[in-house]
Formats: sequence, structure tokens, C-alpha cells
Amino acid sequence: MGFEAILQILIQGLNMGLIYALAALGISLIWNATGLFNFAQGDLLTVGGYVMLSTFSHWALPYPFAFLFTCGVMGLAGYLLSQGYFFPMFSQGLHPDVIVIGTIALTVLVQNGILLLWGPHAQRFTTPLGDSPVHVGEVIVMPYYLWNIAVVVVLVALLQVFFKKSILGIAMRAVAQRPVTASLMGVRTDRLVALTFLLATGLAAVGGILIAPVIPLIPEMGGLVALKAFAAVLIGGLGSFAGALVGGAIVGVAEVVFATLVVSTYKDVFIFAILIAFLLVRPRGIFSAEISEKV
Amino acid sequence: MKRYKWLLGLSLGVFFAALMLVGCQSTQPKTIKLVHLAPLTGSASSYGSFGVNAAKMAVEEINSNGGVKLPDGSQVKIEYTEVDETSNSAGAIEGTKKAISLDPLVILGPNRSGGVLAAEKLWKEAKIPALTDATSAQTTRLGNPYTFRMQISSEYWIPLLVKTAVEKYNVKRPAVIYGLNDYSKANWVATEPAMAKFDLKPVIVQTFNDNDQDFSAQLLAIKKSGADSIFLYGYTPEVGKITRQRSELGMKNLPIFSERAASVPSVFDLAGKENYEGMVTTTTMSQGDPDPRIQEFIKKYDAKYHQAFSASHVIHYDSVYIVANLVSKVGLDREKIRQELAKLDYQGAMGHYVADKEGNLVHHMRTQVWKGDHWVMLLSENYPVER
Amino acid sequence: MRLAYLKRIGLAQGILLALALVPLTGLPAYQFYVLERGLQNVLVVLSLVILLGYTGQLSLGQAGLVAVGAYTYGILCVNYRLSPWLGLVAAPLAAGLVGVVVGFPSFKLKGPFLVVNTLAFSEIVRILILNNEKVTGGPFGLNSIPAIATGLPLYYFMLVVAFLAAVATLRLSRSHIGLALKAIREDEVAAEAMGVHVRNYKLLAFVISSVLAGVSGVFFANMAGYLNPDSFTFNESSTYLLMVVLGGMDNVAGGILSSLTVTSLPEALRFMARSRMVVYSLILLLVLRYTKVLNLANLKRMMMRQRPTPYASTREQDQVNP
Amino acid sequence: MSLLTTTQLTKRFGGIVAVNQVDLDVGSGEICGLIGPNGSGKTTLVNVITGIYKPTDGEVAFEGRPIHNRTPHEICALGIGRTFQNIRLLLSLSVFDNVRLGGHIHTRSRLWDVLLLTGRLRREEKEVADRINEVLDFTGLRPYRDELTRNLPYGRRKVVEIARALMARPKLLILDEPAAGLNSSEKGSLMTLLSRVRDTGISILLIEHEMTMVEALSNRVFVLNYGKKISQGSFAEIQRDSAVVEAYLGTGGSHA
Repeated sequence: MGFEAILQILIQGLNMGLIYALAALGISLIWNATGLFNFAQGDLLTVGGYVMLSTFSHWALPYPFAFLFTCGVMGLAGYLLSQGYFFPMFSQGLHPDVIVIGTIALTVLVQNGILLLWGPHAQRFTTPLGDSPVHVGEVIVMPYYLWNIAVVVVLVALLQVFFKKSILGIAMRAVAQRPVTASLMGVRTDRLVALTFLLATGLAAVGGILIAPVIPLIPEMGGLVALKAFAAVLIGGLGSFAGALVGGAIVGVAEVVFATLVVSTYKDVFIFAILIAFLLVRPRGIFSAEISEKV
Repeated sequence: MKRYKWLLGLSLGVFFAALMLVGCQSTQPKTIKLVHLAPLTGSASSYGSFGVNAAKMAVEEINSNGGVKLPDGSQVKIEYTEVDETSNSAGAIEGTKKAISLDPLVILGPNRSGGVLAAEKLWKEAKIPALTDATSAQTTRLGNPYTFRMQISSEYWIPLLVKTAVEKYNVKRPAVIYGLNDYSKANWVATEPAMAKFDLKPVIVQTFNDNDQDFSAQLLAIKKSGADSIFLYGYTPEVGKITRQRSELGMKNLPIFSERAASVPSVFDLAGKENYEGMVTTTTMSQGDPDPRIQEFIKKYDAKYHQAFSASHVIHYDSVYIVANLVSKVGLDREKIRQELAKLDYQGAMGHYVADKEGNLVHHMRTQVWKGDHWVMLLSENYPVER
Repeated sequence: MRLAYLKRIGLAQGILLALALVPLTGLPAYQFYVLERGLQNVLVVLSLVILLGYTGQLSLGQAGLVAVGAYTYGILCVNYRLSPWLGLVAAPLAAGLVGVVVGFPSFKLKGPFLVVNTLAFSEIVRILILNNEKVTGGPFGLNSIPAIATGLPLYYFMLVVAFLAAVATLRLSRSHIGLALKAIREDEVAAEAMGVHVRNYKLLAFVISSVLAGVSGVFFANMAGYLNPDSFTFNESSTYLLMVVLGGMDNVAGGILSSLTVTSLPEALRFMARSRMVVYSLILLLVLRYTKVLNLANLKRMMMRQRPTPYASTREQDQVNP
Repeated sequence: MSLLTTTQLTKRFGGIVAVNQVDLDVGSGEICGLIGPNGSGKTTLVNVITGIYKPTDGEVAFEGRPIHNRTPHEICALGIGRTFQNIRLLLSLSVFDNVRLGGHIHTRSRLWDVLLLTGRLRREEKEVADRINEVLDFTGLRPYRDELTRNLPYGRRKVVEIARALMARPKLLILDEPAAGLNSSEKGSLMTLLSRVRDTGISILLIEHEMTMVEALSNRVFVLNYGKKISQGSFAEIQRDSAVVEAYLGTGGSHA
């Protein structure tokens, strides 16, 4: 296989990996703040994509406005979801498994809600950069790959700054690490959990907007991406931003490489086998410190 | 202790109430009951919506004209109910059970081969004829006299597709890529012998799973194989994605030969206008067909729903008319309707329907190509009717 | 009926005994089928009562195990023309064996790590079935599967098996084995320090649970006569989890009631046409949200005027961040 | 012959040496105290002995047999029972069930006994129930038999943990700060309970900050500081040991 062909495969893999990473980031965010593994994150991504479809394609708002509007709407939805649903469940002291199953039930609602609101037909929109392939020698790059990479880089940088520098971000990290202590220090836990959901759904909105050019919107889309995102987030290390990105890249590249070199139909089996094997060797992923329980 | 008993009673009561609610049915005698088992949710819901739209249109037309005149001279209206078969086989069984509980004259659907295979013995037991949608050959070869088909078996229209490729496009080195589902697999099974008739052999065969998102591995392999065309079988989202990714990977010069799922409008949206240009598909009826009856149907559908549609999935418009026609001939008798269906010879809006010994009703098949902003019919054939 | 007697036979057994009378009411075929589906789901829910309710191991892979059971039965009876009774014995065993493989990672993995592993396993099973057409029928499915019995005899057979499974689960719960499983759920370190071989018991829970799921698969094959991998997806696995949680997680009677109710709910909502799945999921979400009040186990306690067992995290110190 | 011996027992976590070459022995029928300032490695030492941590170096022997490669449940079965510093009870289960778990290692019936309700199971369950009542009477928990553990006050939960450990019929009982958080009357009854436990022939390794209790109960006392054993002997002896005084009071410039 030629150098160009290898490069092409890597580009395709990284492109898919970026998408898995976007879903994985949101999962990590919520995990950090609440210890909840959000199985509905992929479906929230889909909702983001559909909201963008309405604002950008149907109402024909300019891309930047539609982008911000979608993030705003989704952020609000996340805030309401947290205040109205998940935080009350936390504060009732429900068994964590019950709340996890709540996120699973949410996937059913979101998928069928989309079907009802936006219909069953697959739909798509693209970025302002258009759909004409860019040729770099033999290698072909789609403009939205570059766009996606750029947006994710900016986004991760912003998140880093937010969590390291701003008071709010520091408070959120405190809640994540020591919920009881944080609340004793006067941190309003409910607000911060809501804020985390707001961030995570806002992130899902960005994810949906970036995914739609690559993967067409269908009601079940998020659920399908989510399976790989789960693998990505666990391989990378739950709760770590770097882990989400690296895990996404590993999953994306591994599946394309396996499909190219071995057999395409078993690429999902390969990814899941990697996941299981990997977790048996390193149960907490690449970027996560071993947390030992105090006995 | 009393409360304990009360709870037991309450829970059971609620459960049985739900169970009863499950099938509240009305039994007014004089209507033509049609139950449409359509995929309203799940992965095939896109096809279901076209089928339901078209069937509803026919029902409204007939009912607004006063209904169907029975042989005894009285008029009856059509009572149309859609039942969700959820795009999977377990759902098809539940849906069929529900449909049968509504005591229909005829069942329309289910849509997918898996659903037909799962549920066919149910309507056989209930002695209710079903006008199904599935295309894999085996669905009408189970010796079930109640199964009829409003689609063409893939083993007939794939040869036409190959013929189109050879005669119109001079294809020499075809590549094949298909999805691992009942429908696409059936198309692939029919492809190899069809190609052999023209001394063709696929230079490469690739597969994908439903819901895959990236096809670059398969497409790059096809690119490397030096193929001059792609035979693509899959469901709508995957066909759309592959059509676009083919262009993204610089293979736009390879024409795509595909099947009815590729004529669904959302493939156009997914692939993008430029990438969809030149798409060749099979279909039972083509929007590019100059036949006035077809053009009239297209006008009516457009006026009512204001949306593009895929020609193959609206065929239940004719299904409703076929049933109405038979009812006016033999009345509301299921067994007689079945016998009439088995020797059907009817001219509908979208073609001429003739029953063969396997219960296939549709024999007209077309290939069409997308040019600019419309379909152009390429080849038109009828496959022979074996009574 | 004398109440003391009612109490002795237990709510779970009572419900199943009541179900034995249902055919006498002349239930129409469709409702009867929904009931049968509910009964088939009872077995999966019992499997989750043991695995999640007692042992605390959350699994999103039950659909995969049901598939293993169903396909083992189907393949043996169709491809090898073995007696359905042999299939009935072999299928749960095969599912149990697979359960060992699924359970193995639970030695090291907890929480979402374990859940995603079980989910991954279930997907692997589905893809393997889809891609091995010669054996499984692949995307065309496996057709003409012979049944042990049909109609009423099948119903009563399923009911007897469900009854036995419920009794077995209750016996397990009361025994020292059940106690060891619950100790693992509450505190693995303490369980191990008290002499519980945690690995073996976890594996035991996975195997028992897989066997029950396998039996459920056999029932499905018997009822449908046709198998297709599209019937064993993430959606099915998540529905099973919802059923067991709404039933009170470690409550057998609650699990039975909720599996019957949740199975018939989408069917009862069919009159809503396209919006039925939205309404269905909304109802489930609301019941989950108020599960502390609404779960059947808790209702029973309230009715019995017992002190409520808070349906709560056992890790009291850090409920928000386990 | 001593019941439990550790020789040069060492446990490192990364660069930190939590337990450093500790030699210790507990004889049959005696109560040994294990004291030391916070963070001196007492709990880690207990966790190494009971198999929760594997030692980095050194040996643990119980009744002359090495046990440092055994798993915690095997060590429990050999006859070492324990309680935890931060109580680890099964909170959603009753006191009865918690104590019943202690008897787990003595159960012989199998899965099929359970499923078929065999005679063996019934006999065994009868025996277990009798034994639980015995232990509940012994520890004074009988009135709370069917109470959920989460509804008990802190002090009583500690007694439930001891009862659970006793249920396993251990030869050695390791108690990790049993008196912490108890009021003085609870401490008094705890001391009585422990001496009665010793009178039944069970040895006790008692980790405690409560010096009056250590003084009253212990035959011998071991003192740990920074993971090292700095002194051992009778309570009176270690009281006079300057190293111990220094460790506790921090004189001589070292920090507490």
C-alpha cells in the first residue's frame, strides 16, 4: 500500500475519531461533575444536529447565528433537564444505577421525539466551507474535516481555560472531586450540576453541528455513534479531556485500519474486543489515575 | 393485611385493564377494513411514511366518492388503520397480531423481508390475505397462499439493472458493495448470476453493516481494484453516505447502479446534488415515465403532501384500488378476495398488475437515471408471468 | 381467600397463579400474545433481579444472552434437527457458558466500565449472528423453528417455568448464597473479608442470570418460530433494565408485575399511532423520576405499613459522586 | 506457640513505605494492643495481614502457616476475623442478615440445596439461626435482630460488626478502632464485651487510640510510628519508653 493510501486511511480514521471524541467529551464532563455515565449523550448530539438543521437549513439563518442559537437552545435544554429531572433524582439519594437507567430511558424518548418532530427521512447540511474536496497530491481532504478539527481545538482550549482559570470552573472541579466538602464551602451543588449539564448539552450541540456534514441525521444516529463513543471514553480514561480525544482517535483509526487490512464487516467486533481486552489490562483507561478505595 | 390484598387486586386490575385496552376494537359490520402494517418507527420508517401517505390518499379518494359499490348494490366505505411494525421482525409479529385482532379484510405490508418471514404464518392461520412489500425471493416461496407481493423480486429486477449497466453504460469491470441485511443481501444473491449472463464478474465485492458511518476502507479497496462502476445495495442512509463518500474519495467517475432504496429523496439530500447526478436505480414506476396515469398520480401526490417521494414505495396507492376493485366484484369475503387476488389482472395507476403462481402481482419494472433535477427512464421490461 | 394463606404463597407466586386463570377468561389471541411476551420477559427480569438486584452488577447485555439462547435452540432444532426438548436443555447451558465469558471482566470492572463491556459483548453477539449466514441464516433470519408446544400448552409450560424460576429466585434470595450476593452489592471488601469468594459468586450470578435469559430466548423462538438478529438489540436490553428497576430492582413480585406492565404498555398505547413511543418513554421516565414513591416494592411496603427501606444509595457519604 | 506472627513485614505504595519491616506476634488467648499516631500504618498493617493488600516484603504466618499469599476470604476461613475502622456493614440489610454473613464460611449447602430446599439446607439454616441468636445474645443485640442496620446508631453498628466477626468463629479477632466515636457508657460495655470475647478463648489484636481501654485490656502492646515498630511490651513498659513518648508528644523537634 502506498504512502498516500495510508495517509488517506489515517485521515478518514481521525475524522471519525473526532466525532466519537465529541460525544466522549460530553460523557466525561458529566461523569466528572456527577459520577453519572450519560448513555443519552449521543442522542443529545443528534438533537443538536436537528436544531441546527431547522435554524440553518430551514429558517436559513447565517451559519454563525444558527451555531450560537443551537448551542443556546441545547444549553437551556440541558439546564432544564438537570434542574427538572436529574438533580432531583440525585438529591433524593436514588441508587446511582437508577439514574443511569434514567439516561437510557432518555435515549428512547429522544429518538422517538425526533422521529415525531423532524420525521423519519435522513437529512444533512454542511459547513460554510462547502463540500468540494481539497486535493493534496493524491490525498483528498474534505473541507469540513478541517473545520471540525479547528472547532474542536478551539473548544478544548476554551474548556481548559474555563476549568483552570475561572472561579466557576474551579468550583465545578471542586464539586466533582469532593461534593460534600464543596457544599460545606458554600458551593451551590444543584446550580453547578445544572451548569455541567448545560455545558455538556452545549457541547452536544457543537457535536451535532459538526457531525451532520459527515454522518447524515437520522433519529437513531446518536445511538449508533454513542456505542463507539463509549468505547472511546473508556479507552481514553473516563473524566479526562485528553483521554476523550485520544480514545476517539484510537477508535476511529483502529476501525478504519482494521476494515482496510482485515475485514470491514467485523470492524465493530474488533473495536469492542479491543475495549474489553484493554480494560482488563488497564481498567481505568489511558489518562486516568488508579483510584484506590480506602479500606 | 387488608391493604396487601388490596394492592394485589389493584396491580392485577391495572395490568388487565391495560391488557384489555391493548385491543379495544369496534365491530361495525359494513366497512372495508384495511390494516396497513407499516414501519412507523425504526430504521425503515422513511419507507413506511411514503407507503402510508399513498394508501391514505387512495382511501380518501374512494371514500369521498361515496365508497365502494358492493355486488348487492350497497355502498361501503374503507376503514383504514395503520399499525406500526417497528422495522424489526419481533415488532412485525406483534404488529401482525394486532392487525389480525382488528379483523381486517386485507393486510397491507409488512415492509421488510424479515418481517414477512416472521409474520407470514400468522395471516395464513387467520386466513387474511396480505399485500406485502418485501423483495427477497424467498418471501413468496413458502407456499403461503395468503402472501401476495406489491414489489418485484430482486431476482428479476437485478438482471434489468445489470442489463442497463451493460447496454447503456458499457460497464466492463463492476464492483459490488452491499449491506448485511435481508434486503441488500437478496440483491447481491441475484447479482452474480445476472452478471454471468453478460460474461461479467464483479472485480471486487465489499460489504458493510447497517448503521456503519464510514465506508472509506471499502471504497478505497474498490478504487484500487480498477472498477469502472459500483453496484450499491443498502438502506437509504447508507446508500446516501456511500454515494457522497465515493465522490469525496475522488471516484465520482464511477457510476452507481442501485436499487429502489436509492430513489428515496433523502438519498439525494444526503449525497448532495452533484454527487447524486447520474444515479441509476430500479423502480416499479418511474417519475420519468410519460404515461399520463403516472403523471396524474405524481401531480395529485404533490398537491396533497408537497414533498418528493420514492416511486417504489407509493405502490400501496394501487393496492388500495386493487382491493376496492375486488370488493366491488365479490363483496366482503376474504376467501373470495384471496382467490381473486390469485388470478388478478388489473390496470392500476402505476402499472398493470397480474398475479403469478407465487403471488407476485407486480411485473412491470424500470430502470431510471437522475439527470439534472428529474428522473429519466432508461429501460422498461415486464418479467414473464408464470401462472 | 384467607389472607394468611395468601401471604404464605407470596405475591410473586400469587400473580403467576392468577395468570394461570387468564386463558379461562377467553382472552383474544392478540392480548394473549402480549401476555405471553410479558411472561417471556419475566424470565429476563428475574435474571436481572439476581444480577443487578442482588449482586449489583448492571448489565446492558441481556438481549445478547437471550439471543444466544434463542439461536442455540433454533440452530439445533433447524440445522441439526434435534428434538426441541434437547434444544430446551442445550440453549440455557450455552447461554450459561457465554455468561462465564461475560462475567469474567466483572472481576476487575465496575460501574460504567462493566456496563459498556456487557453492551459491547451483546453487540458482538449480534454482529456474529448477522455475519454467519450458513449457521444462523444471517440477515434473512432463521425460519421454521419447531416449537415444544403451541397455543395454550406453550403458555402453561412457560407459566410453569416462570413459576419455578420465581420460586428459585426467592429461595436464592433467602439463602446464604443470596446473602453473599447482596453482600457483594453492598460492599465487596467487607464481603471478601467475611469469607465470601467474591469472584466465584459474581460468576455464579452471571451464570444463573445467563441461564434464565437463555430460557427466555428459547421461549421467544417457540413463540415466534422465526429469529432475526434485529430482535436482540440495545433497545431490548435497555427495556429489560427499565423493567427490573421499575419493579424495585431486587423484588421478584415487583419485577414480574413490571415486566407484564411494561410489555403491554406500548401495545396499549397503539391507539396513539406515531406518538405512542414518545408517550411510552415519557411514562417510563416519569415513573423512574418518582421511583421512590412509585416502585412496586415500595408500594407493597407502604400497604403493609412496614418501615420503608429507602430505595437509596448504600454509599451514604457520597451519593453524588460514587 | 504464637497464633499470628509477622516477620519483617513491609508494604510500599509507590515511594511511600506505609509499613516498614514490622515484626509482631499475637499469642493464643491474649489481647494485644496496636497503637500509634494517626497515619502510622496501623490500618495498612491490618489490611496486609487480612490479605486486602499483598505485602511488598516479609511474611505473615497464622498458626505457623504462611498466609501472605492468601486472598482475604481464605484468610477469613483460616480463622482471622476483623472489623473496619470506617464501619462496613450491609446497610440495607437487617442486623440478623449482617450477622448471618459472618457465618458464611461455615455453610456447606450448595446451589442445588438452595433450589431444592434439601434437608441439609434446612438443618444448616436451623443451626445458623440458633448460632446467630447465640451471638446476638452474647453481644446484647437481640432486641435489634430485625432492625435495618442503617437505622441503628453509630455505636450499635460497631457492635454489629463485632458480632458479624464473631459469627465466623475466628481464632483471632482484629478490631480497628472499635471505640472511636463511642460515648463513655458505650465504651464501658465494649470493654466488657471484649473481655468476655477473650474469655471464650479468642485472641484479639486491638487497634485503638483510647489508652484507658488499651491499658485495661492488653496483655502486650505494639507501637507503630511512620510504619516502623518503635516499641513493644506491657502497657507500663511502653509508657516509659522515650521513643513512644516522643512519637506521641512530638518532643525533640519531630512533628506529630
